[in-house]
Amino acid sequence: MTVQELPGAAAYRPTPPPAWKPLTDPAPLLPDPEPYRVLGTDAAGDADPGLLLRLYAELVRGRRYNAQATALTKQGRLAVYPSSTGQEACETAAALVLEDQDWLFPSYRDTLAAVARGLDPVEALTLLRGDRHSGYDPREHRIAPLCTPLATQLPHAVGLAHAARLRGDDVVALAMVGDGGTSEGDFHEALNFAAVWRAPVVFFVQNNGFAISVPLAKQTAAPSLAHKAVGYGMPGRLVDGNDAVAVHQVLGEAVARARSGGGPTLVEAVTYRMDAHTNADDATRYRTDSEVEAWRAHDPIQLLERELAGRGLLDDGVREEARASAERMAAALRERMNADPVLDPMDLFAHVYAEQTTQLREQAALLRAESEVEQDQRHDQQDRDGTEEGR
Amino acid sequence: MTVQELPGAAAYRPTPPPAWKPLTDPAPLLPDPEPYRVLGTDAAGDADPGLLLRLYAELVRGRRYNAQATALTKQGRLAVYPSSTGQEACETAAALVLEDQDWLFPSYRDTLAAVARGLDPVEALTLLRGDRHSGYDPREHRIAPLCTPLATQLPHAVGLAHAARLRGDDVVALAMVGDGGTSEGDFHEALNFAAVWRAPVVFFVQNNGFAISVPLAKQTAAPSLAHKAVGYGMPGRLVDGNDAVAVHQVLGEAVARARSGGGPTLVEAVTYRMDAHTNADDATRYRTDSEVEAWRAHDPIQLLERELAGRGLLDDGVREEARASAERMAAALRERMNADPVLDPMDLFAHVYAEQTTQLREQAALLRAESEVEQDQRHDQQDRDGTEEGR
Amino acid sequence: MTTAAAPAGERTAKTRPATMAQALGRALRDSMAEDPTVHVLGEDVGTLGGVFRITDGLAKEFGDDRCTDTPLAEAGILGTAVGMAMYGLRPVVEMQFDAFAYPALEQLISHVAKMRNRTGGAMPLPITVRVPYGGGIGGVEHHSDSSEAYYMATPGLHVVTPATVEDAYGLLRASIASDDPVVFMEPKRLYWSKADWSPDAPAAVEPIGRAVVRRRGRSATLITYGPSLPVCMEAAEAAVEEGWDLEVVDLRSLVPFDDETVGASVRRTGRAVVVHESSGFGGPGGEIAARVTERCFHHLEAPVLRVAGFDIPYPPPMQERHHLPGVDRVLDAVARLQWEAES
Amino acid sequence: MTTAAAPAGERTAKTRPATMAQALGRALRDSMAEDPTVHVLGEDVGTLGGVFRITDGLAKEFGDDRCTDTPLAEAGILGTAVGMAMYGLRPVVEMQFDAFAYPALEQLISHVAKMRNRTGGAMPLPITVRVPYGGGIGGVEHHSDSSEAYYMATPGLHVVTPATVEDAYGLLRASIASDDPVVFMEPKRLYWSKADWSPDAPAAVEPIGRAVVRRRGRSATLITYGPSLPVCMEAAEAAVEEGWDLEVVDLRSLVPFDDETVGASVRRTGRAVVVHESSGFGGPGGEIAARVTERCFHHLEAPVLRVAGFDIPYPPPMQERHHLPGVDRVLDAVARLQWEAES
Ligand SMILES: Cc1ncc(C[n+]2csc(CCOP(=O)(O)OP(=O)(O)O)c2C)c(N)n1
Ligand SMILES: Cc1ncc(C[n+]2csc(CCOP(=O)(O)OP(=O)(O)O)c2C)c(N)n1
Ligand SMILES: [Mg+2]
Ligand SMILES: [Mg+2]
Repeated sequence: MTVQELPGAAAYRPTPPPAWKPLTDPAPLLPDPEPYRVLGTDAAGDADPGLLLRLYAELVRGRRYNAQATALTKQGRLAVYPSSTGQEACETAAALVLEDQDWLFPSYRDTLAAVARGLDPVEALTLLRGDRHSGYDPREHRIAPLCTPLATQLPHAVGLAHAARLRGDDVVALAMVGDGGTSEGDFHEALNFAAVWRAPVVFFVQNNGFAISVPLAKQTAAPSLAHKAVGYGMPGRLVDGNDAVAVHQVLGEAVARARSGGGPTLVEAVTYRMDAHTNADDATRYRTDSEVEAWRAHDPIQLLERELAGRGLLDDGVREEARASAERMAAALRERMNADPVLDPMDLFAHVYAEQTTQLREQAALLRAESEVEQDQRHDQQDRDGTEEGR
Repeated sequence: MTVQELPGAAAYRPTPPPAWKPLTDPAPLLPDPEPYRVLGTDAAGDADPGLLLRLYAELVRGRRYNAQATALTKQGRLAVYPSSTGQEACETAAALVLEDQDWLFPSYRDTLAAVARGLDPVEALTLLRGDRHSGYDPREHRIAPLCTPLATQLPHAVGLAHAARLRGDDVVALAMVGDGGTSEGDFHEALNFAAVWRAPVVFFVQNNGFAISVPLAKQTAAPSLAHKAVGYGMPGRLVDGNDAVAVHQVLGEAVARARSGGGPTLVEAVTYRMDAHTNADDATRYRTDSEVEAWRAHDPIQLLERELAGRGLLDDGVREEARASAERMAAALRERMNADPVLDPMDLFAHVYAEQTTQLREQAALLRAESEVEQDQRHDQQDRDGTEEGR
Repeated sequence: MTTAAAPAGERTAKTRPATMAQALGRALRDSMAEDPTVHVLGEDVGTLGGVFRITDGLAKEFGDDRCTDTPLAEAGILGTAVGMAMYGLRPVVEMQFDAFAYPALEQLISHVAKMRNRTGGAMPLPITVRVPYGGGIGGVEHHSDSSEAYYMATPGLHVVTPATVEDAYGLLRASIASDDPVVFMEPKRLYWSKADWSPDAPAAVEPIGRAVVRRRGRSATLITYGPSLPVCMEAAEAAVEEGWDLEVVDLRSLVPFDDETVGASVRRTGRAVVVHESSGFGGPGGEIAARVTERCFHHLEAPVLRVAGFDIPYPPPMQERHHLPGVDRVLDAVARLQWEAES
Repeated sequence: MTTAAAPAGERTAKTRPATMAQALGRALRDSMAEDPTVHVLGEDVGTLGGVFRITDGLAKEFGDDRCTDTPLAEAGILGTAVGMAMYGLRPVVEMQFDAFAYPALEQLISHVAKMRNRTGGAMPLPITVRVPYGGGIGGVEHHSDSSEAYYMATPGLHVVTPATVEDAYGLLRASIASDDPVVFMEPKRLYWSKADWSPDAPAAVEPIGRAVVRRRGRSATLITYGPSLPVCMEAAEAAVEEGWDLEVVDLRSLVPFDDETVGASVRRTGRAVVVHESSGFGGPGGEIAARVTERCFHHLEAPVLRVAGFDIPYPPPMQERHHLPGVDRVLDAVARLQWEAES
């Protein structure tokens, strides 16, 4: 049976109106009117303590990771850092719901999701340090390169998931995008392809309220971003993005649905970016302190702590262990990022094509000659300096 | 009050979840589960006889126009013709619902809508004849150039409507697109901009079942194309595209809504293309005769005739007058298209920029010189021919 | 340097007339048959076999999953192809017409061209993007663009274009086999050009990147590709009457560029004209003329001239003959190569 | 031919140091104040004033409807700008970074560039598309592209780029005033370059399309634009030590191209090097070198050489200095201009 023949992508032809039948019933596609929540509700009691503790450790670690990376920009060790402080529940849950063989498609903001999935933080940050474009082998980690051109990674996720499915492999792709990114044409085309092909993809929108300075009200007039799902014939889910348990559950269900052949899901997590867009941005230009403070009261770590405390799962040992593990990660990261990366200018030409063209060989030779001259001059200078010092 | 401040595009910010409020109630945005119909229902009795007769005359004329244009391709008088036979109800209604100051944004298939709006058929067909790109001044007729790159005209319609609104002018833009065109990113971006800006636009999708050979089931998995409206926060309407009265009413309501500041609407008309994609296409490769026949039984002209007959409005005189008027139009069109257009090669350079660049002047001089040589040779040849004949 | 293939008569398998369209279809078929990771996707490529019928029969032979009618969205097509290639497939994307590839330019420039580089070689993208290009088929606006300049200006892409039936087969096979992305530009108006060709003993698949001398000559070199090759060949024949013995080089690959073959020819003839349909200003001819001049300056008797489409949007069908570089315009350029300097 | 503007001292109004970013902002402001049909739109151009702060204060002064934060979709921004221009407005679109203009390429190529032509002159589109371009600012991938080759290869567009504070003002004013679409390319790394400049008596708005000689010299001509002008000026100073007196031409407008100014210079000096950041292959330099050679062949002592970015995707920030044409690379090229032939 070919993918096109699978149930669901069936024979929707607008046959004469008397026989007109919609392809799918829209009702199940519609998201709930309120973001789904677990923490602070009765359902929280059913949550597995192991999961809660795992999430807690990850969130604390994630928060520390964000702080450390931001600090590295101040020390000139990163060219730029788009922090996900405040969004750790989303970042972490996205990583945890995936199996080893699944693929993650992160945006520039989602280094934390990659790290939570097990990627070495230094490799995750290489792009933002500025020594090379991607610090890791995407195939080794099943993590696509961090994507900067907005929403362009979404069709990639669809294609990859579709390819895996055609080959009979059990692979789900989870693709992350921001609220602003949903306005791009690529968002539309990716979701449409996914639904038509019933590709095993989860589209995960972190609605953090802003695209740089532009608030959501200037981005969409939709009831919610999750409502966009209806127009593609896939279910839309709306979830409180600061409720790690809820995000984990909703994403988990979407992944399971994709894995079992049910097709794609669009998940919108309502969250908030506590820091500026990047270290280079000045958030006071477009939002008020009081808005930020209101969100601080809905902090993902605090929400989880409250639940853990209520269930007697949060003693000083747990807190301390989470804190210490986070500090160890931060210290190691700090130290390793302190070293200057050793770079070979010849890398510029190494991976443009499988085989270097004549033209690139000529250009590489030019640069090599220049570098040699430069090096000679440096050596001469050192010799001179040495002589001078020797005097 | 600026456009951004208008009610509706209000302060949707994902403030902390306890206060989360969807921007709009999705329920009113959802289209009916069945295409809206008037003809053959009780509501038909309320339809204005004048409108019914007007539509009837237009449909008959439109059908004849399609036949004539198709015939012109066979005679080599048109480079290509994408027929709207079977879709005359949509084409006609789109034209009739607009006021003089409103704008129509047609696709390549919608020359009939332009003609029904009053454009000279020869001007409407100039692009497809192949002598120039646009046969008319868009501003004079408030008809944008026929658009070939799919869905690219939709953001134009939004921008124009938005501009008119900013200037306080009473202008609605109606933009036409096919079912296939809804898959393009430009469709998405246009609808989103329109909803955020509350631009006075009507998006009119003629779902004729195919994008060339590709059936709708390979184009979308949505309940209907009208359901896409929800994701933009605008109402979606589904209508029987072969029911001229229903299309006229639904589009009329959408135009009125736009005119009164209510914002955009997405209208999907379910219809069928009776001819091949264009004269160059072979429709038997991808659809069955029986499907075509099933739709013939739901012909827009027949549906209207049945209603007219039932209400005693269709006597031989009415029929004959409609037929004769259509024949007059066809005969005039045939005759005028029989003349070879007179073309000046220098036109190639006339309208690239407001002022010709040095480079274009040089190139124009080159072509002029070539043309003169050619002409001299032609004259020499004629002289020789003349001399020979003279013998 | 590569010269034209041996005459058809010397081949073992029987040849018969075939069109370029047929050769392209056959190349797709053979690639798919040999390599199960080759997938064809695009608009109308399945049931219909493509508007130019290049993919005719593929869906039937290999199934809808190997030759897939996609939703109508070029960025989506190329974007999903990127994902498929990331997973190890070898997608061949059909763009329906040149101008309809533009929605996919972001994916092409920002991802297809850069992915190998971005990932330090870890993730090459063996994608072939087939773009029917050029005019001369009486198409209305947006159906006759020559967009190769955009692709040439994008490092990371190969840009290949056949001008003969045989090359249509060989170069498309090679492009699909390439581990790098190839924009494969098909000259629309040569789709129905015919040649004696044996699909059963097709020419050895040559590596892409080699130009070929289609006609030997000593007076000047015409450097061309794709739809302009037949024009140049005809011009070269006509030039004999004027006393010019023109060499004709068919580039076949714009990227990588075969400096060796082109340079050797120009150094021999001392004069050159670049001929293409694409607009002159900012078009491929500028690059070609500039690099030939850099390499052969002291062999040149005259500046390298260019014969190209005008710097205008492609004209309506009834006017296109004025725009397209024809034999006369090529000969006029040859005449301007300062022949008096020779005597 | 236009030469450099009179020294600042000769002006009436008082000058003070201003950055290119400020001059651009001032040009927008003055255009909006003078002409109520001028509208600015783009991502973050309103409240934030743009990521480079070029539009700072415009929303406040003219309201959200004149300076509008759009949804995040470049094709949508340019596409709606087309519609606005159809209705008689004069939109100025900001693309946030060069590479993020790519989603809008279809609208640009198929509509913006062609609309006047398609409608036989009835519907010109006076749209200015501002594209911050080039590297040297330590940006991570996709933030340092030089995409001018794409625009140059698209007939119907003007392509303008300032290299000085004064031109930033004058050329942007002229571009907005133009009845044709202009791709206005802003050299990112010169945003913070300073010059004494009087915003109150700004230079007369010159017609676009004129190059300017920034430095007179007799040995050879450096032909350049935008971000590479300061490099060339510095190289020219350094060249004095080597005994070369270099002329520097700032193109300012790539389309239309000022053949007159460039040709006159090269005919005088007999040697030329084209310098730009954009990749060499298929980049602007090919066109420039080719047309200079066509026009000045017998005045040339050596081939026109090119110094350009390598034919690679823009490298990561820590490597960009190797990629960018610097003073040494320019001087090396000048040294290759076959000086021995002179003696
Ligand atoms: C195609 C494209 N356009 C513009 C940009 C510049 N840009 C980078 S981030 C950003 C805002 C994105 O907002 P959102 O999608 O909500 O993600 P967030 O940054 O909030 O995580 C913009 C406009 C880009 N990276 N890609
Ligand atoms: C951007 C773009 N891609 C591809 C095409 C080629 N093309 C022309 S018509 C067509 C099918 C359009 O189908 P639909 O939108 O349903 O409109 P219909 O022809 O049925 O009226 C295609 C693929 C195009 N014109 N523009
Ligand atoms: Mg956001
Ligand atoms: Mg259709």
